[in-house]
Amino acid sequence: MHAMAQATSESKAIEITYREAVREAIRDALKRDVRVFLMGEDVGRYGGCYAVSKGLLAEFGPERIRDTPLSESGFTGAGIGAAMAGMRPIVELMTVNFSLLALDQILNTAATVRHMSGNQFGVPLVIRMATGAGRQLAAQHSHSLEGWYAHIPGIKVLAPATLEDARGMLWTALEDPDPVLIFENIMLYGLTGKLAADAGPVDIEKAAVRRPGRDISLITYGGSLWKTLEAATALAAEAIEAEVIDLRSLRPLDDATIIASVAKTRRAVIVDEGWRSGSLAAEICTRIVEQAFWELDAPIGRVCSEEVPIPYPRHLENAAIPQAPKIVPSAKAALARS
Amino acid sequence: MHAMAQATSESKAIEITYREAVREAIRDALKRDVRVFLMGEDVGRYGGCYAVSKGLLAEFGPERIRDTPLSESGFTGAGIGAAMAGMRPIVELMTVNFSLLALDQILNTAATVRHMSGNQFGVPLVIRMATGAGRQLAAQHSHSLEGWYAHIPGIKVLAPATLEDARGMLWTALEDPDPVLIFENIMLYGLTGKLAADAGPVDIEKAAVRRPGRDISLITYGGSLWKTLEAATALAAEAIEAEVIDLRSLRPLDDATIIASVAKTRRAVIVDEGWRSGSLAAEICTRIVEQAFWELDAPIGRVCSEEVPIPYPRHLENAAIPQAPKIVPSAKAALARS
Amino acid sequence: MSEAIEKPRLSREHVLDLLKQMIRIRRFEDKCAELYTQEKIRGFLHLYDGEEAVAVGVIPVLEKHDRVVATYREHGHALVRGVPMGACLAEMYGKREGCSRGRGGSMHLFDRATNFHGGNAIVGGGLPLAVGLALAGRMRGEDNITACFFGEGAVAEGEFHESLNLAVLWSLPVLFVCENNLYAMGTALSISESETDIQRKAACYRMESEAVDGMDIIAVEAAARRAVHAVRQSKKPYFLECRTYRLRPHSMFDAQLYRDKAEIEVWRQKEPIVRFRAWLEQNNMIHPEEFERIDAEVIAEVDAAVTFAEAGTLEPIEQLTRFTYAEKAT
Amino acid sequence: MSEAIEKPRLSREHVLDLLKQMIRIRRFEDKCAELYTQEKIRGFLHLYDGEEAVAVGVIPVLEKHDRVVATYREHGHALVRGVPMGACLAEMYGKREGCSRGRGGSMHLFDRATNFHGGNAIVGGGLPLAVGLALAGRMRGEDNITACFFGEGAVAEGEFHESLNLAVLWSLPVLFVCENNLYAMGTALSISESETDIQRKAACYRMESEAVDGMDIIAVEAAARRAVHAVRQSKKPYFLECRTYRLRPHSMFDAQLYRDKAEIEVWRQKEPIVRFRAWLEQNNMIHPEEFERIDAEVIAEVDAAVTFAEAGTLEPIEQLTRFTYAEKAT
Ligand SMILES: Cc1ncc(C[n+]2csc(CCOP(=O)(O)OP(=O)(O)O)c2C)c(N)n1
Ligand SMILES: Cc1ncc(C[n+]2csc(CCOP(=O)(O)OP(=O)(O)O)c2C)c(N)n1
Ligand SMILES: [Mg+2]
Ligand SMILES: [Mg+2]
Repeated sequence: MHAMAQATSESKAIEITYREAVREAIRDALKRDVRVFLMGEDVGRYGGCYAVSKGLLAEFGPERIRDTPLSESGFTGAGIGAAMAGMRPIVELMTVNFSLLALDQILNTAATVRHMSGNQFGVPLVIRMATGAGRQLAAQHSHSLEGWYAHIPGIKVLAPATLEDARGMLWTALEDPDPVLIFENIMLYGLTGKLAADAGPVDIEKAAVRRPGRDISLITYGGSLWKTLEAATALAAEAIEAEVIDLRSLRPLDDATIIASVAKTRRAVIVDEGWRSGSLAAEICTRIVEQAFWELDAPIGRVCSEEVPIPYPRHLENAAIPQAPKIVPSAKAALARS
Repeated sequence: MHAMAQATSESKAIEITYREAVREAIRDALKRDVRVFLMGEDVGRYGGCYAVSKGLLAEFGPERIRDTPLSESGFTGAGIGAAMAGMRPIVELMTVNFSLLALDQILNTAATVRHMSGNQFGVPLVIRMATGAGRQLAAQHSHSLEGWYAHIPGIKVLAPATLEDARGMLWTALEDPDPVLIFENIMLYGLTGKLAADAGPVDIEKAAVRRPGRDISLITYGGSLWKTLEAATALAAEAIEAEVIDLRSLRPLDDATIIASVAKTRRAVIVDEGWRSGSLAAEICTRIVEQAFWELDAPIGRVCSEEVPIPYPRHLENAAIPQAPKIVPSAKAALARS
Repeated sequence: MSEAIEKPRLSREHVLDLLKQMIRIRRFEDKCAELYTQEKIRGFLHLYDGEEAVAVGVIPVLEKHDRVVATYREHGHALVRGVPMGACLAEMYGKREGCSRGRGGSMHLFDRATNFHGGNAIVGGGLPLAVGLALAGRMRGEDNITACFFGEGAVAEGEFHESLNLAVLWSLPVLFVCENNLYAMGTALSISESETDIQRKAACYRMESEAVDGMDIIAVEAAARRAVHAVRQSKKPYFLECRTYRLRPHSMFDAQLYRDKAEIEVWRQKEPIVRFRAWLEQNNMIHPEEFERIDAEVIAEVDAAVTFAEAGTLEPIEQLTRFTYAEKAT
Repeated sequence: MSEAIEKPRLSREHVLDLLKQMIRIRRFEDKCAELYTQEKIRGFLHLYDGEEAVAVGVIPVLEKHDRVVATYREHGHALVRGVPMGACLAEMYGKREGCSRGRGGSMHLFDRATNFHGGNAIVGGGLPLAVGLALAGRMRGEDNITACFFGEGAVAEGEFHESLNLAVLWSLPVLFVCENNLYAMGTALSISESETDIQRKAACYRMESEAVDGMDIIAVEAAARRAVHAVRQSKKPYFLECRTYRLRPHSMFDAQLYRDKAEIEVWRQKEPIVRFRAWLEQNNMIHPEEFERIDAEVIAEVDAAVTFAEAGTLEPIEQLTRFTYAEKAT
């Protein structure tokens, strides 16, 4: 489906922001399927904390654009129940920081019900949340926990980095019989670009090679994709051709695309906004070691967030999270050049 | 301190269970320091879900052995507040499964307060919880999330595997100015052995080599230590001398001990009861790749839990989590022998 | 409220059925306890001994298309709801023929055929779920309600609070049934709640409520009929507190240090089966031989369940990770 | 309750101080808004405009050794508690001289010297903390109380429920102050609570309570004195609902689609500073020149704070990970 969506993107293209692409995806889902509804804090009257759902209340009414009280566990659990009973809810957990209040419902219920009921009940629920640092929101509002969530069997985890994926992943996720978490990086909402007017669903199974290259594989996702592409451009200026992989799905991971790239380049750096220890980057590194150890010409590098609750001041926040100027030397180190 | 404790263990030794060792540690802390109190569900009148705190209520009274309502977030947060204001609470979160209800308090408050207050307030809190599968408690009662918790900067994570550590880590943790989580594997409570009558605090910074060996490093912690030692014995029968490392502290990790071992053996298998993807094992593998890539003679193996909510039936539960008979072939694979 | 709803249905057939259902639970669980000591059943096992009148009083009042959410102490609810006894027991044996294919065990009985949504081992965890089930029912234009059972221990959990508020705010057809057996493991109500009159909690959310003697099957049934009727008519939630008592330990690992034997004995006098039988006898609604017949039928059913469970098969280990995700249609 | 507690203290010195404290908050925050548009302050910025009478009415009633827990809308609380204005502003500049060393920003003002425990950006997150602070106070034999401020939006959170129950159960000296400004971001009270009379929530936990016009500084102070006195005497928690209104958007990113301009205008008439000033003038307790003097003092203080913040220094990047853990004593 991914390739298909790219093909159609040659049809009439429109200028759109990431925010609008998500909104169109929600609108589209609401129109297409009466079982779909959106529920979360301030999704209706306020228009969404990041203005994603602005206008939808007027269009679809308060039953389908449901403002909830501040009760993350309660309404996430309600989404799970509604999904079990035939609806296709989209639960918005304003940001990943507040999703911790709903973790019991996500891990102990959504992720387990199908298995522990012996496949009798499933939870076709989509949970969307904003993630990431970069707006100086400090220690309680800047987590990047999508990689951490990817540890949990029973759920799927998506990280749309492009307009096309922001537009298309929701559709595919809603068709999935199991719970899917979609993480939208807060720094991407303002991203602008062209998108096919009729952009539709995209696959959620394959990683995408966003830039082909032969010298090193730079593996990333979400908000870090753009920083990584920036780094690749800088590297190209020094005649280093980096291949940039956008994971798109953090659970399951598309090992095949990762391994094929590394088998070709023999070197890899993983860029991930999660805290370094126990990051998704570690999982990817380990899979490469498990599946392509003999192909590696150098240790794998990772550029992650520093081990600190994200501080408020701009210079410290910038230093805490991955940036293109950190990726470049890491890539060079893997190439043993400096 | 660790070595010291081992030294004193040559003094009068008593027969004791892991459960009793934890209880003695708590009793000892309560006697030593008036700021210490134990709080959690059923720690008092019931005697503790796993009978750890049996008898303590009679000895110390209900103010210091505080039974709480089922309010994980509430009383964990209360522990954080009490710690900020000069007490040294031990919060018992019956099991890791229920700790998800308290995750907001742990990650958003306990782990962040020191940093975001610019070092004005700290949280010298100890949170103990039971962890692990093995008693056929099924999908909602069998998580092993200690490795997952180790992702969080601002907290420390301990996993006592031995009687000495069950007895000694609490003391050291209570002296720590920052929040420390102690994970007690449910399968260890019945473990019996000798312990010095005067066993005291142990360091919480160093991993321990529980069995020296030259051929391969088996790196593990907690409940899996004993399975790994069993595997090492089986390997020894085939003339493979495995070195077994007990991490003891999952955050921070003692890289030096790990790397020294791998530098010697040049091969490693990591055994970890967490789900495979995003496991602590991945982090350890990655650190070895980062710090000792050129010393490695083979890909690193890992034996983790399968990617499934733990099923109820014994045969499936056994198959879901690490076992000695799974470790042995994994070690042999790393040695390229079969 | 119409008289038909208020008035207990006391036809002989009906009252004997109530009695039989309670005996089914009791004898089934007595057998479970026995099988537990034989290690045929493992994990946690929570028995409903003494509380049978709650499930038996409430669940038959529901319609087939209604939904039920229960806790880890749910054998009774599953049986009364119509999950076959053999399938329940096979589940506790971890057999493929179990109602959750053996994956769930005692705490996770599920049954799609009867809209039995489990079997939740997280205290309070079922309440948000029930809110969602009811929301789906309403949005889909179904005329069903959702009954959610939970212990008084759950009342202290944040999820209780959030769920009751949501149910009233959104006007959802949920029947909240609090099984107040006075203890949460070893924690007495007065240690877990500043307001020990649990029924009053409902008013805090502007929810209608009633408290009933949960040891009196006729009273429970009558209250349940009022409650279910109210939910169906008003399409609003309702809170039913059933005051009951657990005569056995919390689970098979409980030394019961927290309560006196004497207290248990007092409650044993109020035990619902003996009490109901005595009442039936006093009112000449049952003959001793009828009781014997019922009991014999139940014993036969239990025996058949054991045979069924014993004959069950184990899921092959190769299928370990099945059902973590849905299988692709092929 | 003794008359001395009931009766507002209306000495001129005192009332002028109340006025000045409110003006300090207002002028400080007006400056913050300006600095935000200049991008000197970043992140989220939540202003207290219209709600000043709450912090000013409650906090000065507390003793120095009492503790305060607040939310992300806490500039007013910090200032009234005695955190220097310069340190507050430097914090929002992200400077090392800030009251949290620049690490916290607007939502995380902390100050050990005044027992100001933050600055919590998780709605409801401060309530369990307050319970614990009060528990520690009691266990340590300290004679202090903990005041915990939170918005009415927090009432729906599970942590609210758990905390109130714990505070009553354990009989802890917590003053819960609900700043009911009728909205949680864009969510009106009636959309978040089935019981919109927030004060009544307290009774659900058997907690004493009072509701007060939060736009009337004299009324708030009087209620706070009663409340603080009750907590100190009874050593039990108390719930004070202050009915107020936020005149500005929720944060700097709020288009206010959820309420009418007219509604805001109605509330602007009740605005606490203008109202109090008018009352003081009517009662001849203030001369216009006195008002000018106070205002000039405040403006000077704000100017000095800006100068202080501007002159502040940035933490070197090398120190990024400092304070994740305590530093070892050397
Ligand atoms: C969130 C959570 N915390 C703790 C437990 C452990 N636990 C299991 S049952 C129980 C007591 C529950 O009591 P109650 O709700 O009154 O139900 P009862 O067992 O009396 O039927 C506890 C504490 C749990 N399962 N879930
Ligand atoms: C747990 C949590 N959920 C969501 C948010 C996002 N959020 C920040 S403030 C706010 C509204 C809170 O309203 P209220 O408690 O009434 O306080 P007010 O802002 O009106 O002072 C929301 C939803 C948050 N910070 N924390
Ligand atoms: Mg109970
Ligand atoms: Mg508000």
